[in-house]
Amino acid sequence: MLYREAGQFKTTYAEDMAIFPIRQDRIALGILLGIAFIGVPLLADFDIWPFGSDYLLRAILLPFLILALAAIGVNILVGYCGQISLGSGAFMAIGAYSAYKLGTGVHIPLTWLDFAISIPPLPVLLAILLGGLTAAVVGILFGIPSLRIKGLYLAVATLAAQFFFDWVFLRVSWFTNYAPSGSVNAPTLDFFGLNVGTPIERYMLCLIFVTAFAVLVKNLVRGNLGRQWMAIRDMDIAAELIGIRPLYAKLTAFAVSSFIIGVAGALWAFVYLGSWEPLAFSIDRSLQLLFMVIIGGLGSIMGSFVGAAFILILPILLNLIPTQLGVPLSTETITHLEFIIFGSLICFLLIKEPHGFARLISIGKEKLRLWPFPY
Amino acid sequence: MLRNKLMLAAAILSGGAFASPAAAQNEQFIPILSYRTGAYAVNGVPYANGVADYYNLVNERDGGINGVKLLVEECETGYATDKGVECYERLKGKGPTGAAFINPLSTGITFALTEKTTTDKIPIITMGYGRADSKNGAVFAYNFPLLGTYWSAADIAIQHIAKEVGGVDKLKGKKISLLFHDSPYGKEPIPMLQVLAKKHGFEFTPIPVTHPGVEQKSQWLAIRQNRPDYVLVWGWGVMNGTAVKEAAAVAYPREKMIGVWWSGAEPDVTPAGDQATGYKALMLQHGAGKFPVHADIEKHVYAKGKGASEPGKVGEVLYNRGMVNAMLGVEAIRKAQEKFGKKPLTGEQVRWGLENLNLSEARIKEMGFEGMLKPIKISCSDHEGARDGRVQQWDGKGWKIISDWYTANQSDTEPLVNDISAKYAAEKNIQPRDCSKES
Amino acid sequence: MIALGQFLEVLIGGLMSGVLYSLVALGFVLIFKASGVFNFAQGAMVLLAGLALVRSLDLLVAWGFPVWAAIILGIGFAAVIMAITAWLIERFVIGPLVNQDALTLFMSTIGVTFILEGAAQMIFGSDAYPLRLFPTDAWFLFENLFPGGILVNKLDVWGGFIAGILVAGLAIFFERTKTGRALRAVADDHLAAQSVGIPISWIWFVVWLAAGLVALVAATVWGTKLGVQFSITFLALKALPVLIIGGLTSIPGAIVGGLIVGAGEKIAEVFLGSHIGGGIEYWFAYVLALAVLLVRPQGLFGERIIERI
Amino acid sequence: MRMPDTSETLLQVEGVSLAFGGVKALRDVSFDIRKGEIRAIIGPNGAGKTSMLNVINGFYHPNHGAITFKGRTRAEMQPFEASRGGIARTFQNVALFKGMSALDNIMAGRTLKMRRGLLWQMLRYGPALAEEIEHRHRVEEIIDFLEIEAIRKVPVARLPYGLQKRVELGRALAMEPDLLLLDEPMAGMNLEEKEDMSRFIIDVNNHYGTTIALIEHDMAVVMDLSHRVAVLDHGVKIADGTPNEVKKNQGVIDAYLGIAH
Repeated sequence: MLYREAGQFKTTYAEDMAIFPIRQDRIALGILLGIAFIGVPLLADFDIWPFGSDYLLRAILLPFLILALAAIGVNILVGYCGQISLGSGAFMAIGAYSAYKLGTGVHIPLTWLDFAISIPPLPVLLAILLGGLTAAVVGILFGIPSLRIKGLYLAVATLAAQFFFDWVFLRVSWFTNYAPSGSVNAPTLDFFGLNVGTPIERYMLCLIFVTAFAVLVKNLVRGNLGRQWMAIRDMDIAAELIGIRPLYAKLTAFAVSSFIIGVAGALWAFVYLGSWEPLAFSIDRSLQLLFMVIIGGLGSIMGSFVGAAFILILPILLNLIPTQLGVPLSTETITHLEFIIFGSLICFLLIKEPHGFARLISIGKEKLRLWPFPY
Repeated sequence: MLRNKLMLAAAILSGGAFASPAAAQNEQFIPILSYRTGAYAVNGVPYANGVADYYNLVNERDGGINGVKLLVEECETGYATDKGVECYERLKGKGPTGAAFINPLSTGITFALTEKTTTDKIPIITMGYGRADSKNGAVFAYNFPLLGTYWSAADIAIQHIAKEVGGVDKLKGKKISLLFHDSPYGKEPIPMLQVLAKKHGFEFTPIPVTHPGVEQKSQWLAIRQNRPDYVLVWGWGVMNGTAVKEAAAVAYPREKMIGVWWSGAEPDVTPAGDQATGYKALMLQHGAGKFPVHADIEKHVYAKGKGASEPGKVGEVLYNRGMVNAMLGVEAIRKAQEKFGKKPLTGEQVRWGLENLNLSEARIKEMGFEGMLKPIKISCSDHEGARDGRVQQWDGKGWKIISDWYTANQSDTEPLVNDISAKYAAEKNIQPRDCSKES
Repeated sequence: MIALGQFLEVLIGGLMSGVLYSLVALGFVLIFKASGVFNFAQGAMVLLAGLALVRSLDLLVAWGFPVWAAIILGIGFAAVIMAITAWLIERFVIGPLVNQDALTLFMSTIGVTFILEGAAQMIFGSDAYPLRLFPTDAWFLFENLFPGGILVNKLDVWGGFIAGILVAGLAIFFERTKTGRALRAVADDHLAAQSVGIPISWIWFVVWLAAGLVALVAATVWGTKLGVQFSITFLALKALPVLIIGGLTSIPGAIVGGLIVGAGEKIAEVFLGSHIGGGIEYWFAYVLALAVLLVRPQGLFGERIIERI
Repeated sequence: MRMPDTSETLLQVEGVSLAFGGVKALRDVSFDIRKGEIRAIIGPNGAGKTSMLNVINGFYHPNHGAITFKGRTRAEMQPFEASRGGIARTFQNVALFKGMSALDNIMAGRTLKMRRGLLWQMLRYGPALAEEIEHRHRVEEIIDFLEIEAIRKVPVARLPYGLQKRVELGRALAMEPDLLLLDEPMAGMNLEEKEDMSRFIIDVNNHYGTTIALIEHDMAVVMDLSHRVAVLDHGVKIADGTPNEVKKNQGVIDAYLGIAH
């Protein structure tokens, strides 16, 4: 009975077009944000279990936030615009490596011109955002084939970006500042004089990024551009005939998506890993992000979060359960079982609800609205 | 419903990650990061078995280290960096005093953890791998690339080649190729080999092989055309076996191939069958085979049904390496107990033990490792401790030692170590310790 | 100056290894053609088939069976395993998902990939198991014409030979048998096929079984080449550009795509890669596929995509 | 019934031929659409009616012939020229955006009229929000007109066919077109739904003065609705004129009765 919108009348279109038109949703979101922004830091500050320990912050919440951000980016392209991409990992890498170069200073000698392009090391925040911008530019470039290639063919074509950039960052030592091993270290995380070092600071930083981008993207997808993307996704020919330009719609989707994925990549490298190599952004990462958006729900921002949580945390849980229950299994067997259960859950979920958690949740909400009456 | 699930999740998570077992007050916690699945499981499994069995032996035979039992937990990384970081975070705080040390068994995870372990004050043991510049303990206080870095390995390999061709002066004009796993691991020896190529005047060609290394035909066709005098193999997992097979296919003599010590174990040659005969590889001091300590393991661990491995695989190269690695960690804890008392120690205390580790010939013999290991002495300025190696050759059935001991020339490696570690120190604002004042 | 001998050698070697990719790609094509499912699990099926074969083979030899009998029984055993797998997949995954969109089906095969990888290694072990069904040494041809001759690997020749038989067999299956013709009917129109009385679940079982058997054939060749081990699953990624270049629905396309990819990437790696640092065959096939798609969005032999409204 | 005010020609098709491989879909077809009229194109299955509409809004490009729209003559139309020039369209098999709500579908029809860029939309503040609300008002008018208020937030895939057709008409109307092409707007509808749809078509024509070209099979509907009728058979125009003229044409009778020529 709590979840009932009766009596909430909207008197303006602006009210009807709010992100969460139903009051109970707004309250729930407020509580969630309150916990995330105030609760977690307080609990961590007072060292209250389990937030006092680094584990939850560093090994669960931090990767969860960053990968959720990347999943939002992937969702724009795959979920909203319907262009399947298996190259998201590459765009994370582009964000990470360009942020790294910009954060440590760029020097390109143009000997034949007797001139050199030199950019001093930029502040970290600027480097991260410009890293995203670089990814966006490359994203537009690799988006151009999507005007001609469709569906699964496009999916495989995006692998070209994945493998090509894997190779570029391995082979072109300029990107790694000539580190002999090809592994690079993030610059100090200095935000306007504030040094972000402790797990809780890192958590807050990522939380701010994720919240900000989630709101901006939510605005986009419920506006005109979002409708254009979805129109292209659902029926590109009809969209073109009502005046939507596929070129503009697809390339903006590639740009915005790659920008966000790029920023997530820079955060993943700078804030989570601290030191990384191209393998951190391999095809496995691309697949992982794709799982997240499909399991979470295509075309749903909230789904990106749920999907990220599911894909990231489920294997960890599966790994922990046997030790918790004291089942005497070898690590080998546990890991193989983990594979089997994880795969089975994906299949089960797809059979039960092919549209992912987001649809499950919205069905649940609809039921809740009617509860306790069945109709 | 979802909420319930989340609660359950939180409960399991918290239990798994934070609760310490009840009767754990006199236990020393040691995490094992292993990979028993995925592309590199073939090599990861025997190594992890060796590690697990040795800790088990210490508990079963000696009742722990001076009465302090070892509490071990394994975490599967799948050789993936982010999984490795998660494992580290999960396990670093366990036990009464936290993790004694961490052994990531992956160069990538080592790079990712180097900074974190320093903040957390947990030493990171990378025996025979890891970052070569971390030999310099003044900068890398918590990194211990024990027994040999890749730069030492490269130096030893070139020394052996020099011996085979009849002297260092004969290296001039020779062609030496490096077939390497295209990752920080495989790239690590390149700067050293470039230095050596310049010094000795041989022609050095690096040839990358992309992860995981199932397809090497073009590399070997190029080798067939280029006909290098020697091919060094810096591979891992399926790449090693494939390299041997492709070499056979292009009729490149296996005798002219020298693998690093991670490319010289049984799983690397058995898939190639007879074609592997003649293939050579460096030894990280020890080789395959059984030594007195194996009798203890069979008696105290396998006889009780607590062994991790198939009994037939005890004594393989990587199994033995796992054992040596575990033993060095245990000895570091023992050393630290001399100073801090016979109780569970923190990572910081174990770090002291590692830095002051000094295993004499007698002690090695006492532990049953005679013939596997030479004396090792670690100090602030030298976190490697020893840089000796031999060369072994596969005769179709087993590995045979074919050379004397070599010791890597510090005069070759040291300038590079100092140079690169100084760069790291500058990048990370680390004030190198003054090693003359450390005790 | 590139010596002609070396060029020929690289070209032949490339074409041959391309055919080996085709062996894996064929499994994809079979399933896609008949059910529109992009089967990500093909690599895992090669691993499963290979492990089932090599482990039963080792066991049978250890029991004292003569090698030829062990090989026949081992292949039979692996085929049974693949049949059971096909049945389980049809019954529990693909069957319930009938009429879902392509992306959902694709995702479900990723789920199947995890299950197969976990189960195969749990049941049969996760070590590297040597398999020696074919010779792996080389011939050196035209030694009088070119210094050192032209190297041709015997295993590659066997691979090409087997691929030829496989394609011929599949052609006969599709053209001459009742089930094969039914498969083609299903590929054209699911509803029409159902209305003429062909049980769709039976058809899909047959398709997955066929893909499983193709995986088994691929496993014999690749297992001999690499040893049967987890890394064999990475072949799926090498087969994808082959598939795309050839067209997702064309069996001859899979072979031609393999030839193009194999020759292209080896020539690029050997003659171009040495100038820009090496390792370019890692991405070359994909960039090639992208280029082909820009000209022909449905691949070289794929069915033309006709847009209607 | 209202007669068009002018005899000004809005669209003129001259000598258009279209072939797919060997199949000739249209052969030398010419006809015109006058401003303000309701123009019907009829013919048996496979006569080339839909192809004709596809040629008009640029989805197909004819092999020969010319199209004059609003005084400008082209050899072929481009989809963006058509939509920008004010040609809107519904489809034989409903081509709605299945994953979007009815409201969003109709809002999508306003794309060409919305000006705010990506960054403004991202902030959804000030001008961007004002624009969104302004267009929402216009769309709500259309929703009222089509009597689909109750389903505006429902994903269209869940709507019954008749309502989907109505939403599609709404999407086309949201473009405020000068020329509205309707491809079998009443296919598969029951009598009541057909009556509703006919009423909407006449209202659109009357109130907004929109020129309409429609394809329809139901002869009674065509004869009642349209001012002029063109008849296609096997890609050839066989008759053109007022409903009454066409009804009497022997060629048309033959074509519909299937008599071979």
